[in-house]
Amino acid sequence: MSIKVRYFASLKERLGHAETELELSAPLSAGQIWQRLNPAIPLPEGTLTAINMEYASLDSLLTDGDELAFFPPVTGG
Amino acid sequence: MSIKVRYFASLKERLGHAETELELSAPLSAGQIWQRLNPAIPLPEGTLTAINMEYASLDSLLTDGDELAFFPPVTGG
Amino acid sequence: MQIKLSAEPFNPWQILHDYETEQRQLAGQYGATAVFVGTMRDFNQGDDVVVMQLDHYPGMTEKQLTRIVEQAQQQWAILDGLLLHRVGKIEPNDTLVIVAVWSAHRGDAFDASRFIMEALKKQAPFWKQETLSSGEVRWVSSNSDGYLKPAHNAK
Amino acid sequence: MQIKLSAEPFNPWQILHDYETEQRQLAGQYGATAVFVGTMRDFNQGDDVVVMQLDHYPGMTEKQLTRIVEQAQQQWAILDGLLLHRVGKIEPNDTLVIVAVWSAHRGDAFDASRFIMEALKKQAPFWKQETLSSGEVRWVSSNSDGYLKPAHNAK
Repeated sequence: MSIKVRYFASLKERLGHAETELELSAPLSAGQIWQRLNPAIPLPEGTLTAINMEYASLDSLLTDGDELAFFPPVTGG
Repeated sequence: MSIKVRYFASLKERLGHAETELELSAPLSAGQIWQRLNPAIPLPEGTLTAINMEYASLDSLLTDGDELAFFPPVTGG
Repeated sequence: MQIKLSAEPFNPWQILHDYETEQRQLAGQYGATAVFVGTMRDFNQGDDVVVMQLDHYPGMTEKQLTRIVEQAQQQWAILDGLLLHRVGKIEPNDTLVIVAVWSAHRGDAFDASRFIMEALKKQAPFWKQETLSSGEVRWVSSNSDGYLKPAHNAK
Repeated sequence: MQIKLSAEPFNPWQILHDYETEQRQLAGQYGATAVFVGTMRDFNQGDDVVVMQLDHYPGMTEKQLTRIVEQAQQQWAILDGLLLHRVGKIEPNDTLVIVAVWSAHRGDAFDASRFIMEALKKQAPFWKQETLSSGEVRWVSSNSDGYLKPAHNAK
């Protein structure tokens, strides 16, 4: 099961990369994926999560081919 | 004591004239002036009153040189 | 700050472009511009309208508009404002009014522009007389609450 | 209805003029146009800002903007709308965003344009990075409530 994980803005800078491909043998939630990929870094407070470009909660389970994104509060307009 | 009285929009049309000069020997209120000038026509409901281009009540007393105006509800914008 | 009546048609976007360009001291200061443009429709209350006469009370109209803009300046942090209102003979799709407010932050511009428009509709001495396609000529008796759907009246 | 991102600078009044001119079917239908234009200031939180980078999430940004405009269409009687947002490298006094709504009556245009702007600020994935005159580069951490004076927070 293949998941694409993307980071934006300050989170991308802090982690030093914009995206990662992840192979999973069992379904994980968005929060569990963050922990697996960034075990030393607690998810920063206020971080937003999107699955396939829709806002999602950290409890949401990912399925094959999903695109998961983490990003800081938005500041457009 | 000289007062200028003006009418606008539908009120002007209904009365058939736009303005009148009025000579008074004693102070009258805006409402009393309407009655004196238009004894057969009750002041139409919703009519607005202005003295010297400021909104005023029908009880306001006029003084020499004042401009009194009567007009229907405004419909600009 | 500009408050004006115009007996001639104008293009609202051209006016806004020119005005903003002239206000060089504003450049870099404003983060928000809220604009309302009122335009003559070719229908009203179910009837086709072919032309409109917009009367006003010269002197009082300007005085009331100035007061309304000053009240907005007292209530909100405004950097600049523009209020231009048509008078005289008006054809469908002509611009009736422009209200524009420049401010550092959006809330002030949004609130102030709406306040000015609502106050203008209630207080500024203008009167519309419509000529319908049937030939009938009628005075518009009052302004609506501003919503198409009655459901919004309750808001 | 047009929803677009632009990596190039644009003149908001020219855009609005051109868009309205193209929508010939709207002529005579709309009585109200409410517009918000967001512009880059040369200061923020007390610091001079010399340039800004506006990042976004290609695909998701457009998706969220489209949803927001659709929600506005469901809530208010809108005839047409325009939403144009800058991305990329931005200089002071550049336009960041235009939101324009055309409707028959003013309340619908006012409400819908403000709804779209507030929703965009909260939901659309854009991120601002400012370069200050000191050379410092910083991410803007969150949007303000939109008022200069804290007193308005209570409203």
